[in-house]
Amino acid sequence: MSTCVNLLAGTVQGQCFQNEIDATRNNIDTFWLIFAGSLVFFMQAGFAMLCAGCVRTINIKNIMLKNLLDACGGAIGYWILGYGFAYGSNDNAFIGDYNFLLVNADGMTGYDLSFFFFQWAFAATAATIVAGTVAERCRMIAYFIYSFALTAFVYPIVTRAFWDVHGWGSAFRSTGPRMFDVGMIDFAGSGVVHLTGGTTALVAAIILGPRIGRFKDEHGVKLLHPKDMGSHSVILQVLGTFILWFGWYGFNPGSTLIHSTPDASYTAAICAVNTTLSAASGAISAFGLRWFLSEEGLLDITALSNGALSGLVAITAGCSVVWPWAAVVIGFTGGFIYIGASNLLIKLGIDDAVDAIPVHFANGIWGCIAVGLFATGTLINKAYDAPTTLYQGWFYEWGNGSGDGRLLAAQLCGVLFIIGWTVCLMFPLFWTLNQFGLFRVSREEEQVGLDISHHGGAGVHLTKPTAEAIENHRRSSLDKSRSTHGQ
Amino acid sequence: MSTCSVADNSGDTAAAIDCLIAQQAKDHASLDTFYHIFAAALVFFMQAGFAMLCAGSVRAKNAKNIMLKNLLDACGAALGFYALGWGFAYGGQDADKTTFIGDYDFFLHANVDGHHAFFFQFAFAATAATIVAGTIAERCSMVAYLCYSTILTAFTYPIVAHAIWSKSGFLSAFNNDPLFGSGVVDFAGSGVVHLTGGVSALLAALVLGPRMGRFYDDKGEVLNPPKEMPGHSTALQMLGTFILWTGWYGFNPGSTLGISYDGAAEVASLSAVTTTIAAASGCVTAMATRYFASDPLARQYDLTAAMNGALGGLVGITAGCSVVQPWAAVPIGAIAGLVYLGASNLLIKLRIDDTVDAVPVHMANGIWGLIAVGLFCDPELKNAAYGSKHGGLFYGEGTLLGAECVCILFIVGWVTVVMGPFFMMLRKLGWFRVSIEDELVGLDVSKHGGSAYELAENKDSQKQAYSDFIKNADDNAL
Amino acid sequence: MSTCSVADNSGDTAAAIDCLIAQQAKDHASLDTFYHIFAAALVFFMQAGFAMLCAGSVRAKNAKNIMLKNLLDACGAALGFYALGWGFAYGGQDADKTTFIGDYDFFLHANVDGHHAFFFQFAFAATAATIVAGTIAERCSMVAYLCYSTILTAFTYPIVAHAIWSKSGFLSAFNNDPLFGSGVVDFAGSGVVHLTGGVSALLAALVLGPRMGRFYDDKGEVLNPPKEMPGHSTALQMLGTFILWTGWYGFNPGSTLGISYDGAAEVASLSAVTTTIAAASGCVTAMATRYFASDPLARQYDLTAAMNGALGGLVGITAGCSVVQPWAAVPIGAIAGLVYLGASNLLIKLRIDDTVDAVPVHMANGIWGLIAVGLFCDPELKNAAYGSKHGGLFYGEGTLLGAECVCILFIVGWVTVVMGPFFMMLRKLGWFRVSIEDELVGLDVSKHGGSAYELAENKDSQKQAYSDFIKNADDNAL
Repeated sequence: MSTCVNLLAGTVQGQCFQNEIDATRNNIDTFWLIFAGSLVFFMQAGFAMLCAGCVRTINIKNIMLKNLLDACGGAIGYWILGYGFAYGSNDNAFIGDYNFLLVNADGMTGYDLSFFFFQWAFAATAATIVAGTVAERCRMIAYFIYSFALTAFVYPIVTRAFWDVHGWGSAFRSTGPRMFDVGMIDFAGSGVVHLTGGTTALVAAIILGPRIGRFKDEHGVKLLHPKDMGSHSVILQVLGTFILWFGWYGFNPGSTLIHSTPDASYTAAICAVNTTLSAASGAISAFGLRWFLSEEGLLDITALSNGALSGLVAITAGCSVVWPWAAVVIGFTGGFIYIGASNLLIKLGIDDAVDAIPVHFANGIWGCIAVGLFATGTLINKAYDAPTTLYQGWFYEWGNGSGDGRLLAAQLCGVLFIIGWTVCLMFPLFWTLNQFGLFRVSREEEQVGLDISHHGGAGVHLTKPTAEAIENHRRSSLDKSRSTHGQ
Repeated sequence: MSTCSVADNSGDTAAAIDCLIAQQAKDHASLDTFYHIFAAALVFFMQAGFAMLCAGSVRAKNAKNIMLKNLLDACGAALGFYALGWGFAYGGQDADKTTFIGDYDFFLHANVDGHHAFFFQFAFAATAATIVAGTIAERCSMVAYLCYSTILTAFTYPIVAHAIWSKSGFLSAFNNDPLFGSGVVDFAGSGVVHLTGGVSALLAALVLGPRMGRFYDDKGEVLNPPKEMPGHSTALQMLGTFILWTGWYGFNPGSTLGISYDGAAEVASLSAVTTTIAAASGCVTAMATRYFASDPLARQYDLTAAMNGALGGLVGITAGCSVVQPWAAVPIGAIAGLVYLGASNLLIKLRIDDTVDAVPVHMANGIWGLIAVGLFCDPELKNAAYGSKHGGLFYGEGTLLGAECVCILFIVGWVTVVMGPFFMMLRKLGWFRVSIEDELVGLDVSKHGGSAYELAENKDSQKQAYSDFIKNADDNAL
Repeated sequence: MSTCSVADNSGDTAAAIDCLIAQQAKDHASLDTFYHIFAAALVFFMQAGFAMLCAGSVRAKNAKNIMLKNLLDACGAALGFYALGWGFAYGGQDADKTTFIGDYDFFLHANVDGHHAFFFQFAFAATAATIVAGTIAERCSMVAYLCYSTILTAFTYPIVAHAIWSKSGFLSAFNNDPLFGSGVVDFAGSGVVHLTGGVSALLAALVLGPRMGRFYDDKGEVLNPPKEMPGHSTALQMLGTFILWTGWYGFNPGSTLGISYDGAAEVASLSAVTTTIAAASGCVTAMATRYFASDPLARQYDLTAAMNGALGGLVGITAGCSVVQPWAAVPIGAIAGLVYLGASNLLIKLRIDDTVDAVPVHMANGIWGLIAVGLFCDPELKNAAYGSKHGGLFYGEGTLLGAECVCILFIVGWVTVVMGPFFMMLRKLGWFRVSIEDELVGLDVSKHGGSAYELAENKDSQKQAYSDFIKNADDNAL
């Protein structure tokens, strides 16, 4: 109910209306974050199903428990430390130091609280990327330690750098000079979320080593063709892919963070369109390339679904600043990159149970670079507070005849920082864990499967009544109903 | 933030008020965009629902194949609708003209109506395309499916959408000179989406023929009764049904295409309620009827009937969700459940093989949905949703029913004319159906490198492994 | 669009301003309706979560049966709540009166409060009904379940909702003369929804008795330890858990019943945050406790504990999500995890068989959730959410705790008085439990025409088929 009606002076009344309108906008923005945050959280279900579908039946309980726990551990780690490091408001360009444990919740507006919720959902996504790669062999305790470290410290520093208004590399920076005068444009986190998670996955996979029997036989002799370990259920994998794609409509459009200005709502809409087109193109290109490369004309559903995810990761950085045609190009290339990176990993003997490295690491890099090529000034102006000097993607600058590569340079520096920072912290962590024997399960446990060794038994029980039992049952119930009818 | 105070406008009250009005208009646009994104995301999620429903309904040996088709048609729909479909359907629409096809904004080059509208409409096109996947599962070749889904989303469906939903459509209620003065009421697409998909599915099933062993044995003799080919996982079917139902809350209420204009909120919430009630009625009726119609000595509660009954109810209410009273949703849903059962039995009589019963659900109930509008439409509610009063037959008016019938004829005719010859051609070329060997062994093995599942091989060996493991662990601990 | 400008109002500034104010009120209504639809769709999606959770938790031979129950109670709830429940719960509410039951707006004939409110409340009623399905799975007959779920949603639950959430409720905090001056704080329904469902589940489990072979062997001797009957698919359980958790973001934040009024956004955001933190704490505590309590030589990370711990945390925070500080969500969730474990063990001690542990999760944590409000409620936050200041025990006030305890007693008492005799009657009539033969062979075979799964039985035969296939293909190629 508006209270502006009884005020007397026209000026006061104008102000009163203004306040009402601002309040409504704030409400829309809060709602927007709750909506988008819920969708992003639902991606946890997507990751869980994707991983459960990709691993062998003997390990599904284990992988899903990890998925659930990193959502929980992520929530706690991010609440205790991460949020304060990432968005605690001091002027430090590198790290925040305020509002740990949300101690200042009293001073937070509703919008701030939903912002925390939204950011937590992102942190949990970054953490969960690794679960799939190290599936079937990583110890639970190592996974705990790692996911806490990632959400509480490693990831928050990256978000501070590229998303906070104080961050040294951020295109949002308002408190100091931007990197190369532009700052890195990573709208929804190809770099911040996916590259961080993907780099961690890569480091973990290298230190952890491949699953037993993947590249070498029992005697340690290298296999001519790496063994396909088999996956529990392709259906769960596709379900996971669809849920992730769906969740991405919170991830990308939601990253506008507000929705009540015309620019923000326009940006959100174009994010949704670009997300769709890039996913579709990535799926088709990866699927087509895999078909083309295989000798027997294989129609590979794994390539199709991972291709879609690759397209999604690749467009995440640029969804707000490229035109739809560019989204098609970015996604299409993303599909190729996925196939290339996946084959390369196998060549290098790095074992990734769900292909998370090609999807999130390789396409995370590509997504950041693609912004440096395809970002258009019109859209940058809408998505970002008008930069002092506008620099567009390299193709546009080239078209203008200037060939200015500042944005591309900023993107590359951002990529290098994320990789460097993550490796510097995660490599020692994983290496130490490995030295103390905390990283990998024992050989026996791995062979028998983690569900039996750690979780009290198999995750699937599909025993059906025997044919004989069914026949007996049919006879007896028939007799019974006959006799009742006879009465 | 903004600058509407009288002081900011140098004391000019009228200017301050205009400034406030402009702000309100912006807020409306933001809110409507948000609403589009919310609804479209839910509708897109229905793709997951269709995939799970189909996966659960086919035999295990074809699970990968059907999932692949579901995922691929979402991708194909995105690209096809982006390139051509959107332009054909909504390009250059104008309420003063009547055109058969749009011709503007291909590849979104002109960004007509904003990207949110495209996003929402793409999700609908993808739904129409995916309806067919289930019907022709287990025997259709991948190439044929790809060709089909591209044509449907890029051409066939957009023409239907243009006719009924675009302002320039010759059946559209949004045109300034609508058919019979009322135009066709198909609020969220019983006709545009479900009937279009359903007719395509029927044609494809006719041309493609039944699965091997379904109606005829090895020697070509008619089987009586036909062989049941139960789906491999009811859990996935149920998951699919629930996801679809949830997605329908974007499909129907979202079809207001906005929430901020006068009356939109009422229309949207009414749609949510009628959707709920119709689905529930359809489920209960279909299951109860199937139960009482079955052999009294061995009565069965049939899950498939329950699930498809609910979906039938949803399809049936889709056209009229915004223009009927909540009570009317009960008969609409209940009859939809019966229509589903009748059509399903009829198909079996006619030996048309529909793996997931998509034809009874989407085609038969698509038709029923349109007719139901002509019967139950409340003039007041139509006024709220469409801005003009026309009632259904039960409110004493017949015009609307006439328009709905024309709409049915148009959709069935148009889709048959385009898709019929196309499927025949595919068949002539030998592209439509997989080989007999492939079909028998299952498409997953023959086309997709192996089965969809790698389940625990052997329970006994697993138990052995476990006891060995426990023994070792004990030894180590000692 | 807008006709508020001074010119449109023939120069009358006051009229222009009134017009703007009216427009603003409409905008708020649109936004709130949208918020309702969003939240209700998420809450409805929880039906899919319950279905998957239950399906995964039962043995394969009963999967179809339990899912059918889940689908039917959604349908039954829609029809029952439409016909009677909504009227009993919210019909003719008035903050100046105190009534025990509503008596208006049956069949939505008067459309009180708008359709969006009904849609949202229906989703809650369906949730309350579906809680019971899991507990009595694998042995309850379909007829009994149908009767039960209709009674619950049409009568039992509405009375509880009326008492606590309607303005006329005798426990309601929205009444002008609330109990103890504060009324009961049950923001999103730890009590109204979960305790109601949980008590019904407990009563049903008591009357129905355990599954065959769970606590007693063939000869009626007590088994020690009781026989584990593990669910058939952990993947489905986990999917269900995640869907439920997601749906809870409609359940808790959505219970502001709007986002446009002053402070609603704060309340909704706080609810989302506390919901998250409590779920996480519950999961970690339950799993860690189970881990350290297990045999040191064979420590197990128990998925069921982790999943139910998270759900326990969610139920525990539901009552207080809007009135506790984020830090308080940690102890509330953590204790909820322990409450779940304790109650689960207690049930086994008492030989009460709960297939999915719904009683510990929903009943025990429903009680804990209400008590937790009485302990941790922050007066400032309660003021923001309810418009009056009352603190929990830790803020030095005891009134609210008293009110919460009265609420617990009322819900437990009321549900027992209505449902207890009802279940006893069903049992006397022999309608409650399926026959021994049916239970042993599994309900899918006996009631639903066959197993829920048809997976390829034998890998070897499949491999054989594949090699035959390849050979044939080669031959054909030659």
